[in-house]
Amino acid sequence: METLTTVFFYLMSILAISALFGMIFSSLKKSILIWAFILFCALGGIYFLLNMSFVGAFQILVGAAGTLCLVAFLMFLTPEKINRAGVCFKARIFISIFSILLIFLSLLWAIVDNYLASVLDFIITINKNGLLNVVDTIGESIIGNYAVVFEVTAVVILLVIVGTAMVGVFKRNEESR
Amino acid sequence: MNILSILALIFSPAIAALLILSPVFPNNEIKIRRFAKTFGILHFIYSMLFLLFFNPTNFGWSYQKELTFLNTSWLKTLGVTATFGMDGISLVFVLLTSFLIMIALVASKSMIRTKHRIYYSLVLVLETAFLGVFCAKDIFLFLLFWELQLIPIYFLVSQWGDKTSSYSAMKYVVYTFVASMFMFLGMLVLYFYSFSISGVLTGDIESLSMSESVFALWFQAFIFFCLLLGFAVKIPIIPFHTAVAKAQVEAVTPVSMLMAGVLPVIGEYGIIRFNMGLFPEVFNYFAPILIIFGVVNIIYGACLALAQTDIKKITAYAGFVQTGFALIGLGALTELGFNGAVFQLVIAGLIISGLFMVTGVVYLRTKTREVSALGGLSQVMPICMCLGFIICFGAVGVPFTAGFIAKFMNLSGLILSDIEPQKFIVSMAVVSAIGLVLNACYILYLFHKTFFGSVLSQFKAESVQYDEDGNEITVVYPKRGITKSEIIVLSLLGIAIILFGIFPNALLDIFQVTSDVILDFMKV
Amino acid sequence: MLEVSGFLINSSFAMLLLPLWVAVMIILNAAVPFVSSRKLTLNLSLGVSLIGIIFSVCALYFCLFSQNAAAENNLLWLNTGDLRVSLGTLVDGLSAVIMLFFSVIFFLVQVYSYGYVKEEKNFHRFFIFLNLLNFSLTGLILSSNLVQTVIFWELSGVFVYFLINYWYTKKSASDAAKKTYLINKIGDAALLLGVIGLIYFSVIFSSAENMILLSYSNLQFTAETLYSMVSGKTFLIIAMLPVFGAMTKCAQFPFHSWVVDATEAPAPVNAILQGVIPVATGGLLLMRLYPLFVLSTEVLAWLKIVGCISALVFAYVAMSQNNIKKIFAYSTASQLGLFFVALGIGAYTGAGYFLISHGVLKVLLVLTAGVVVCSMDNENDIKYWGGLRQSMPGVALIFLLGSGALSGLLFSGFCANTLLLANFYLQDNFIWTVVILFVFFMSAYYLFRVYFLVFEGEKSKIELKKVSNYMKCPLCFLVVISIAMAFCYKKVFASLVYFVSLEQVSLSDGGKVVMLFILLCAVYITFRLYMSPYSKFMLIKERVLNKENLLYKLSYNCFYIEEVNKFLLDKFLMKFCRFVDFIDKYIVNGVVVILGLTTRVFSYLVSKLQNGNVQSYLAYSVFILAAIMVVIVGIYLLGSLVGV
Amino acid sequence: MSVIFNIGLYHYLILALILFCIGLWGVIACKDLIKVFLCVNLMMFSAALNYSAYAVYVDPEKINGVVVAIFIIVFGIINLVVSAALLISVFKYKKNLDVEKITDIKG
Repeated sequence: METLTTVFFYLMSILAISALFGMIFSSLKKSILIWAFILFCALGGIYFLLNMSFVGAFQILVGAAGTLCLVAFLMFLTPEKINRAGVCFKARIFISIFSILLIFLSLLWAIVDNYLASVLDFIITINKNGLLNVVDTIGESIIGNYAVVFEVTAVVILLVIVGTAMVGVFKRNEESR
Repeated sequence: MNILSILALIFSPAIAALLILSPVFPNNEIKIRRFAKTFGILHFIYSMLFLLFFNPTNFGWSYQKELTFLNTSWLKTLGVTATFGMDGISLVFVLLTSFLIMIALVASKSMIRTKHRIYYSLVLVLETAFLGVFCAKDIFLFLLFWELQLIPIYFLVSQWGDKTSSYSAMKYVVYTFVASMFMFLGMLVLYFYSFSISGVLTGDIESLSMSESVFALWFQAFIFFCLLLGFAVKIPIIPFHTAVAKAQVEAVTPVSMLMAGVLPVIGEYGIIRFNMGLFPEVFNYFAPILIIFGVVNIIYGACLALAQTDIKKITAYAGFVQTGFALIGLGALTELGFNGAVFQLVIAGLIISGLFMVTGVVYLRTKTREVSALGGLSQVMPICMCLGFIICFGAVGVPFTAGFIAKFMNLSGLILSDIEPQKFIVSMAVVSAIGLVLNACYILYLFHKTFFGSVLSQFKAESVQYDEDGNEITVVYPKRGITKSEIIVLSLLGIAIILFGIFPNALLDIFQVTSDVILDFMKV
Repeated sequence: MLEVSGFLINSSFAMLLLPLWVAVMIILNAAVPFVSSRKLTLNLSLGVSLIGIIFSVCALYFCLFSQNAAAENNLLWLNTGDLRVSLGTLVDGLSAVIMLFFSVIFFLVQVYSYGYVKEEKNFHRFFIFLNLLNFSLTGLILSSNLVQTVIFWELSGVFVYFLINYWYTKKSASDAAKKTYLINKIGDAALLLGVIGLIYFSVIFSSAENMILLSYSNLQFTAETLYSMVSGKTFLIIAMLPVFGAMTKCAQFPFHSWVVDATEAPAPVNAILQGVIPVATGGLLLMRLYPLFVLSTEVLAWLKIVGCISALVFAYVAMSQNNIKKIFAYSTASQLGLFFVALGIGAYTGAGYFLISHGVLKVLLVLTAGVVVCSMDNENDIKYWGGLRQSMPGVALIFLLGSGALSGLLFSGFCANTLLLANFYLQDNFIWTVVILFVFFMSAYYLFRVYFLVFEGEKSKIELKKVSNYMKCPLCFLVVISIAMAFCYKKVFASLVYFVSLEQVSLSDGGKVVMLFILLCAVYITFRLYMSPYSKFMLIKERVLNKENLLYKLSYNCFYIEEVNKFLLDKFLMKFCRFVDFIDKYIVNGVVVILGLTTRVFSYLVSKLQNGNVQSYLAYSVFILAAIMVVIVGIYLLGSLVGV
Repeated sequence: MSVIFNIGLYHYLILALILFCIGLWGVIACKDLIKVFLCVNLMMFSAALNYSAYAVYVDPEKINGVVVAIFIIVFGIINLVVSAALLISVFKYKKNLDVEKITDIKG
């Protein structure tokens, strides 16, 4: 099982990282496809690997299907033919690449150097004393057994969809600007 | 005794200001002016009552009172309370402030022509800010009122001053604000550090002064200089004076009277209350620096004044010279010098605002501030000259005016000082005596150029004309080129200067016990 | 009699405040427009002076015949810190004599002033300030301690300023007033410093309540204590500073120019300035503090040097002046120089007598000149005068007597000059004796030159005005006083004004004859030069008194001292002030402006970053985040490297 | 080698970190607004992954990773939906979605 897990993990990781190509492609269609299928499916796979099959399924459903649908809508609603070019290269981009690399390296160092682990130990010890039951406390006291969470989420999504529709449909008052 | 509420004393001007601003109040300039003037006079009488019931042998705080919100203190969790109180020194300065505000309100009659409603309310708000600084017993309360001054001053200078006054008002506010940020830093460091030592969060001046001696000396010095910078810009001590001088020159006369009269007092009050009261050791160590600052103020200010051709500028620099003498007295660390410094501050407030009033009266009539364009005004406005000369000789330091006593006390306080080496003290005394001569030079230069010699042709008219906003208005001044309100202002100032010159102990006895307490603390 | 005078002396505070009260009364009198009466003003002021005379006569009597020679009353005035200043009165021999001199002269000057300013618009103002000056000088003469002296000393300067400034619309008058005040302010500052030094030692010396070293009544003790307590240098400085104060008031060498410029003032003021002020301020202070000076030979030498320079230089300058008022001004400076020399040589009593005699005679001469100038319609230049003896013989006689007395031929001037000469001669000071004789010679020359030019010779064409009798009467009284003074030296003066350790000497008859001979020589030369066209003298006159001659030019332009002063003031002080102003404007203010500009430039640069592109903003924040991260990691790594 | 092949907490963390950085870079570098918002989404998902990994490996009893992960995913989608609406209105106004050309907040 160890080897199988390893292989599966690395496969999914490579798939997920390969979503990088999605950005470089100038065509929105291709990049969206790569994004939705490769990335979100890979992520879902990793959630399965983490024994969180529900989340994985949810991720694949929402990510792959929902995102795809949305972006497809967007593509139709904003019919821009030319210059969907992926990435622009300017000075600030290089600076930011440099910065991101630095962030990456320092965080990587933090992970490898067990620095985070020590922080984690600290958090866990606090947690065991019952001082920092963030999620539990919030969940139990407000929602109770997470049952209402999904109701709330659903309502929120509903609201958002309605709002989105309103923003998209109603014409903007041009004179006000 | 119950009628003497310090809260009423401090906040009643602000309430009066709100009343003037409120739509209920009739928008009639005469009514507004009369209301403000009456309020100023009543407020002065009220503050005189505080003097009447004051026990000069009481060495602590009198009239102490805490302002509470919903039965808890102001910022209870931070240990900051809104406690007000007066000791002898505060009381003297409160009286001075109330007096000068009254004077300025009376003087505003002929000087202010527009936007009366806002003007008078701003002056009254300014009074609250001044009084709050003198009576605050908590460093953050002190800071609150300290910064509150800037708002009215900005508008008063920029809206009613000369053409370029909005620039100088901006410069003044920014300059002062930057300096007071250092002061704020010092206060915060003090506050938290004393918390880390004593374990009690408190902003109370008295409790803070108890915990100082455990600080490291360099650390005390750091806070000391942060605070000193904030006060130095207010006074102003010479390298930090440019913005202040410009604002004083370009503001309208009553405002420059207030700025030159009260702000130095506030600055030096801060030095007395914080630098002396909180850091006795460091103050002992750095007192010579204060003396040097004072001497520089005297000599440099006098030289600057001698080189000017603008009567208001000369007056502004004269103010620096006057405060320089007070700095010498503070630095000397003797009882005589300290009393002399406080005395000098009060007197300088009277003298400099008087000088500003004289130049303001001249400027209003002649529309020019250049000495070359003035001359022979003694024949056009003799009463102004007579009253001006009392103030002028007060500034020069003639005996039987209060200026002499103050300068005499400061100089002899300096000589009596224990600061080593002796040669330093003696040379400083000699240099400031030279400053006395220079002081006389520029003040007489100012008065001679303005009032004496043959009268210039443009001033010969019976009634002096002047225009405002391009409109030619002819104002016939009732008697000898000066209005009644201006006579009242100048003569009140003159009377005060001569009165304290003849009976100096009338003023000295109010705060002598308090200064003894402060100096005893310094010796610990 | 003794009891009456004792009572009067004990109520001397009233004496001090009386002139002040009269000044207030005159103000009230002047303020009421229709009722105000000039006669009332005059009578009030004269009444005060009269009371002053009575008081001082009583004081004199008291001091002569009472057992305790001094009476002191003190009132604690300023009480703060270590400082206890009391105002009070001290009546001893010196102050009684000077008080008598002052009140008599002041009485006469006031009578004269009434005639002088009778027609002026600002009549009352003149008398108000005269009374205030009376107040300040009374306070000064009767002062019981040094602080009080400083106070009234400066106060008298102020009222002198106002009196000189009487015609303030005239620019020269107001400038002269300013100059007088400022030059005197230098002396004030010096005196103040000296007194503050004494306060220091007073506090150090005694923890007692009173400032023991400042009081005049135990000055001998003060001097000895101070001399034993402090180093020689400090003692010298403390003793020297009051000398500087006295030098300004007595118009000594570097500080003389005010007395010359102040001739712009009305004649009575001029008389007060030249006759009364030096006696009541500078002279009195020097004689009071003499116990201090005696202990230090440097101070005495300084007195001698300053006095000698002034006496010689100003006598020489006075010889060629044409403005009559300026001649008397220079003469004052020169004569007071002699007073300084006399004090320096140790002739205490003689110097005092000389000072007072000079005061009386100088007032006489200046007032007489005032009468003449008034009648000549304010023409000051003696070149345009001449032959006035025919039209005003009385005035001419008085002037002749006055100049004779001042030069030392007659009356009190003779006594005073012989006293000085005796002191010089008997101390085997040959050079000093020659110097002083030379000065006498020159004084006789310039005084008689004035007389001959003004009253003898051709009659001038200027029409004479009538002069009121108020102005003429005091002159006669002054002559009488001078005569009377000549007789009361030994019995009254010498027994009141003396210094214990110095013995009093008098000149032998031979010396008197020599002195008279020299003075008469001077008068003869003057007479020959200006009156008779004797060929040899005319030759000398043409040679020496030539505008091109260097000696004459030096004398006429007062050795160019004024020019040098002006140069120093304009080129040095004002340049320095402008330089300071430049620094202030461009460097001190410049730093502030530059700081402001830097902020502006920086904010401009930063606002350029604000290009509206959201991604750029994100890039900045990411960059900053990276920087923070690197710093944190760096600190951590550094810590682990160091081994914490 | 065992470090590489024994999949543990750190592997997931590093994966999440890589994805996060990719997302960050995409947000800064993409010219198309749609892609920018997709990248924001990616960053959120990587955070969710990070959280889930911690939940599983550190304290599965107390920290309920499932709920939080679902929350994050849901809000990520909501984010996307809202941004889609905004994009449409922006497009209506500007007639394009090029980030370089939308500079209304220029200072």
